[in-house]
Amino acid sequence: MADTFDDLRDLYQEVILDRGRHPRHGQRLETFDATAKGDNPMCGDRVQVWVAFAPDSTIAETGFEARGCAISVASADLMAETVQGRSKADTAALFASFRDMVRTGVCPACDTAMEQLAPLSGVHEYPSRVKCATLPWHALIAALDGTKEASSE
Amino acid sequence: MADTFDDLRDLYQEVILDRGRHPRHGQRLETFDATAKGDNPMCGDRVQVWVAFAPDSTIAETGFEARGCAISVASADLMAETVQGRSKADTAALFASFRDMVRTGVCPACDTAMEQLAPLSGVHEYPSRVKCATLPWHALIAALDGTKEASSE
Amino acid sequence: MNVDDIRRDFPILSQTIRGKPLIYLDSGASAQKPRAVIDAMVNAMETQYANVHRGLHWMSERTTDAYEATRDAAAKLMNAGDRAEIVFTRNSTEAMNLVAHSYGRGILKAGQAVVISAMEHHSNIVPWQMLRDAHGVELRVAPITDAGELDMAAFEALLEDGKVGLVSVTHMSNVLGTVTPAERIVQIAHAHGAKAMFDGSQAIVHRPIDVQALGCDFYAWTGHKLYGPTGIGVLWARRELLEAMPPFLGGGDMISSVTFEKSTWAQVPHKFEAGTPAILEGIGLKAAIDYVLGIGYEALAAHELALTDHALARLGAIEGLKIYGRAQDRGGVISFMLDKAHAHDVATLLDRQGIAVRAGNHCAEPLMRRLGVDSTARASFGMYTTMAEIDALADTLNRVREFFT
Amino acid sequence: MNVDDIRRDFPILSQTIRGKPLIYLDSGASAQKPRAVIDAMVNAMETQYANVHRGLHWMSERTTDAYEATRDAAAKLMNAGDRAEIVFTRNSTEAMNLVAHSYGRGILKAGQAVVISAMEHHSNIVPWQMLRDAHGVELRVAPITDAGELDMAAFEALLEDGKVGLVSVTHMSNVLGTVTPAERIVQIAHAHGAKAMFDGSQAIVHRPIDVQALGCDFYAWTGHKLYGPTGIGVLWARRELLEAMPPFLGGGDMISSVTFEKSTWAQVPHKFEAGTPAILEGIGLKAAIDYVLGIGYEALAAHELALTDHALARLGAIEGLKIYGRAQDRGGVISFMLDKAHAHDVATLLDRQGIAVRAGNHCAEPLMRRLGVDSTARASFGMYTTMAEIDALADTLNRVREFFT
Ligand SMILES: Cc1ncc(COP(=O)(O)O)c(C=O)c1O
Ligand SMILES: Cc1ncc(COP(=O)(O)O)c(C=O)c1O
Repeated sequence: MADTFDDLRDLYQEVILDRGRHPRHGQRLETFDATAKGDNPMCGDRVQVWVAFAPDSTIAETGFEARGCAISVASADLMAETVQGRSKADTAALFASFRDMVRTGVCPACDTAMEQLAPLSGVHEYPSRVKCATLPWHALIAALDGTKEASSE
Repeated sequence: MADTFDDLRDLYQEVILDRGRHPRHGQRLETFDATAKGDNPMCGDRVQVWVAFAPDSTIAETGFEARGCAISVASADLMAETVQGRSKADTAALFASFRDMVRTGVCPACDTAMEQLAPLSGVHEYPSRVKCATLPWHALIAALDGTKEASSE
Repeated sequence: MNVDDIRRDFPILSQTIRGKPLIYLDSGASAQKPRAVIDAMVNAMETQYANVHRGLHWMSERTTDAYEATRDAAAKLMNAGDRAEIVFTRNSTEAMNLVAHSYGRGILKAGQAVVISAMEHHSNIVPWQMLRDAHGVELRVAPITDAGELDMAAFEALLEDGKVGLVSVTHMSNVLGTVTPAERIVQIAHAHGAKAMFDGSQAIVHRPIDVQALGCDFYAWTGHKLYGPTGIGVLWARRELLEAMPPFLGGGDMISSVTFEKSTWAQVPHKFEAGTPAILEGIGLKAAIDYVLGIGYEALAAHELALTDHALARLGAIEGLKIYGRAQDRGGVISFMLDKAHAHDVATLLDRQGIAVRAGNHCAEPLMRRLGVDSTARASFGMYTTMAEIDALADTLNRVREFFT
Repeated sequence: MNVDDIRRDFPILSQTIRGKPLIYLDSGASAQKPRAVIDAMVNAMETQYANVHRGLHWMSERTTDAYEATRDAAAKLMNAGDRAEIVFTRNSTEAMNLVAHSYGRGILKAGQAVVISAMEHHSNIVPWQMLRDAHGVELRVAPITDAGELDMAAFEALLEDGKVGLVSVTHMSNVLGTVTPAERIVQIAHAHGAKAMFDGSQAIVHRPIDVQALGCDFYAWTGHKLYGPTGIGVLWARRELLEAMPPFLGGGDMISSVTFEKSTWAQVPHKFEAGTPAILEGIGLKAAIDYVLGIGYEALAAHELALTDHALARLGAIEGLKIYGRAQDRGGVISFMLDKAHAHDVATLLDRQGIAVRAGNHCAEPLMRRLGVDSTARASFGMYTTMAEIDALADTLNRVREFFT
């Protein structure tokens, strides 16, 4: 039975299914320094991201609440994990590489951080799902920028 | 040379060319009882019709000024001649038969009056020219009805 | 009506998607096109094309005849009393904007109200909001029941103060499949001095529309859902309303005379058709209408009823699957959710098996809010849909659920 | 560029009319369609069609890609800096109405003025009259010279009081063939604080348009004159203007979020594209743009110049024939009258010989009045027009004159 969807294992890797079901960071932070919402009106995905900064202004912790598909929840959860300890600039750069990866499926200069996000690369074969993967990032960047709302591209 | 257009002799019969060039009734009446304008905005044809009634309310005389093609001028001129001595109802009935004829090319119950108008029957092969032939009639009917403006259908 | 024969008329149905035969269950978003429509458009472009209404030459006359024949076909399809009551627009959306603009700003007065329902498509919400904000017309929303039907008592109550000038509701929901009781809606509207308009985008695909029997004042639909081309829609409206309404767009073909000081308008319907129309699309739409009428609504409706009953039974039997909308009178559009999987994930997994369904808010955000969801998956049927395709959908959904458990 | 090869790409050109080979000299009203356009539309309908922007399934994704590729093609055609500046409309007429509505009512204030010219098509007159009457914006008309050129001194004088918010003039007259000095018009407009818009319906068929080099603010054109399908047009506008302008039509696809209380708008260009777009027509238009760019504007312009020079010489030599418009810079559109025959009679006689020309006021009544005529006959050329066809026109016109003498 399950083999019907074998070709989908690229997109729905075990880690995605698992994170989609049981995100580790899927809650609002008790205390936070910044927050923003992301909204993809065409498909109904919504996410809110909360960020707490360390004294050196790097990201200490990220939490989120998402109503969305497995891809967007897993992406938010992996994002929360990967950006920890990063500066704003660093996070923006990471998002740029991530966006390239989910659009093209390749990741020319993949470092350890990107490897953590690599399970999402399968999304590039489903162009309309790319924005599911990037929506939480848009919200995070908006929070770091002090904007309240982000919408997906 | 002229034979190039031989197939057009049905439409442009000698009487049409002649009446188009030298209409007998192509002037405004000095004294009149009713007048109306007709306008075909799509092609730029314009006509004004003046009518004088006899004591018994039949049409005593009709005059017109037309800016338009040979078909519309000839049609106005033949109309002016044919409606003389007719009542309003009679004129409306004649227009109905005339309209049928220019649309279909046939004239099942042709009387002498219609025979006078028959040279215009060739117009049915050129649907977009039908309104050139009917425009003066619309103006005449409008004048008889006491309306000021008519536009072609 | 033989579905196999019909399928042969739709070239696209022999396509494969990611190696699997296409199972197209997204006809509610846009229907596929039969050979007759394709041929009519190709034939026009290859043998008989020019601009319409203006030319005195053969090609223009013939193209005008072909294009205007669509007006007769549309009038016949809707049983309009007068071909001049058929106005061509780009789609339903433009048709409703036209009414919101020309009837709304032109005839309704500030302080009057427009009633819509809680299950409208954005196309029948946003134009009225824009009218409200620009023109001071109130917007009232008739609620729906939990079964997804229009709450008729509440609807009627909204009209009681006599302020409502226009009721504009869907004739069939693109999310719930609900068919609304159009005659009663018209009676109630008219009894309270309001005009009645229907968004027939979905309804006209599934059942015969007789605007004279309905007694309504406006009826809008869109060609691409009725197996016709994109780029053309229809607004039917009573002639006296069209005559009273100011024009919407200005330009060529809609005027009677133009001076810089003042222009006067052409007769209806041309007053509402500015510029070069969608000529080729009109010609294609005529072929679509002829094709639909050739099969006949009776056969179409029977086929659809059978499909819908079967689908409701099969999907209803899937564990953890919830169907939205349980109206008595309904068409072949079914929205659903799986408890374990998000609608987008469902759509992607189905797509991998060649099954095209839609997932999202279906341009009906307020209805989603009413249903308490962000999105649903939706299967919608066309005349070419088979029982086997519905079985494939149900079987695959069972596997999708396992995949996400 | 080989005209014989090009002619083979246009299936309709092998038709006969009343037994005579078709000589189509009405491309200014609407151009014929090359095989590439027909094939692109057929291919979409046969192999790859669904609604766009909303679907998560394969057909929808592919159709969206194909449709959105047209935006890139149009941006390239006009050298737009940003693909989001390309808004699809039904035709030029709708594009100009969109600006009159969203920029006119949304941004211009009562008491400001709009400048048009004395040689505009109704599509670039009536929307501004409607704006004037609804919104209290003044409408000013720049005169033309006897040669049929824009009177630049008078034009500039109209802007001097600083009240003009927008200049909207034709880039090429559909009656006189006059090409207007677009760069200078933009400079003058901007120097007086006005935005500049061009009606490029005719111009874009005949010469390369570079909106960045022109420096203008809005540019409108229509697909069916550029060898594309009907039902689709293009408005290019500066992004910051599109962002500042309120939407025009409301409905699906143009929103960001909808509640009954309030809706918010999608990003540009989608904010201006409500409802299911002209998908198939977009796909056809892309093929037309690719075809035109494949031949190249340089070759097209050279061919047209040769045709026009030849036609002016041949027609100019006919006794009693008067040509309207003697602009220095002109395109392949020639209006004329015979002294002995009315334009309609001329058109009918030409048609009998298979020659399609247009006769009438060409949707430019105020210009007709300026020229002192009710109508003219007009021959207009396309990329497939040959010298031999122009000779046939001139020869036949000589005989027409005899017929009426
Ligand atoms: C100069 C000009 N402007 C506007 C238009 C209107 O184009 P459309 O009818 O496609 O909107 C035309 C053609 O009819 C034209 O030649
Ligand atoms: C009920 C309903 N109304 C309106 C529309 C809008 O139709 P269109 O996008 O063709 O204008 C649709 C389809 O999208 C619909 O299903």
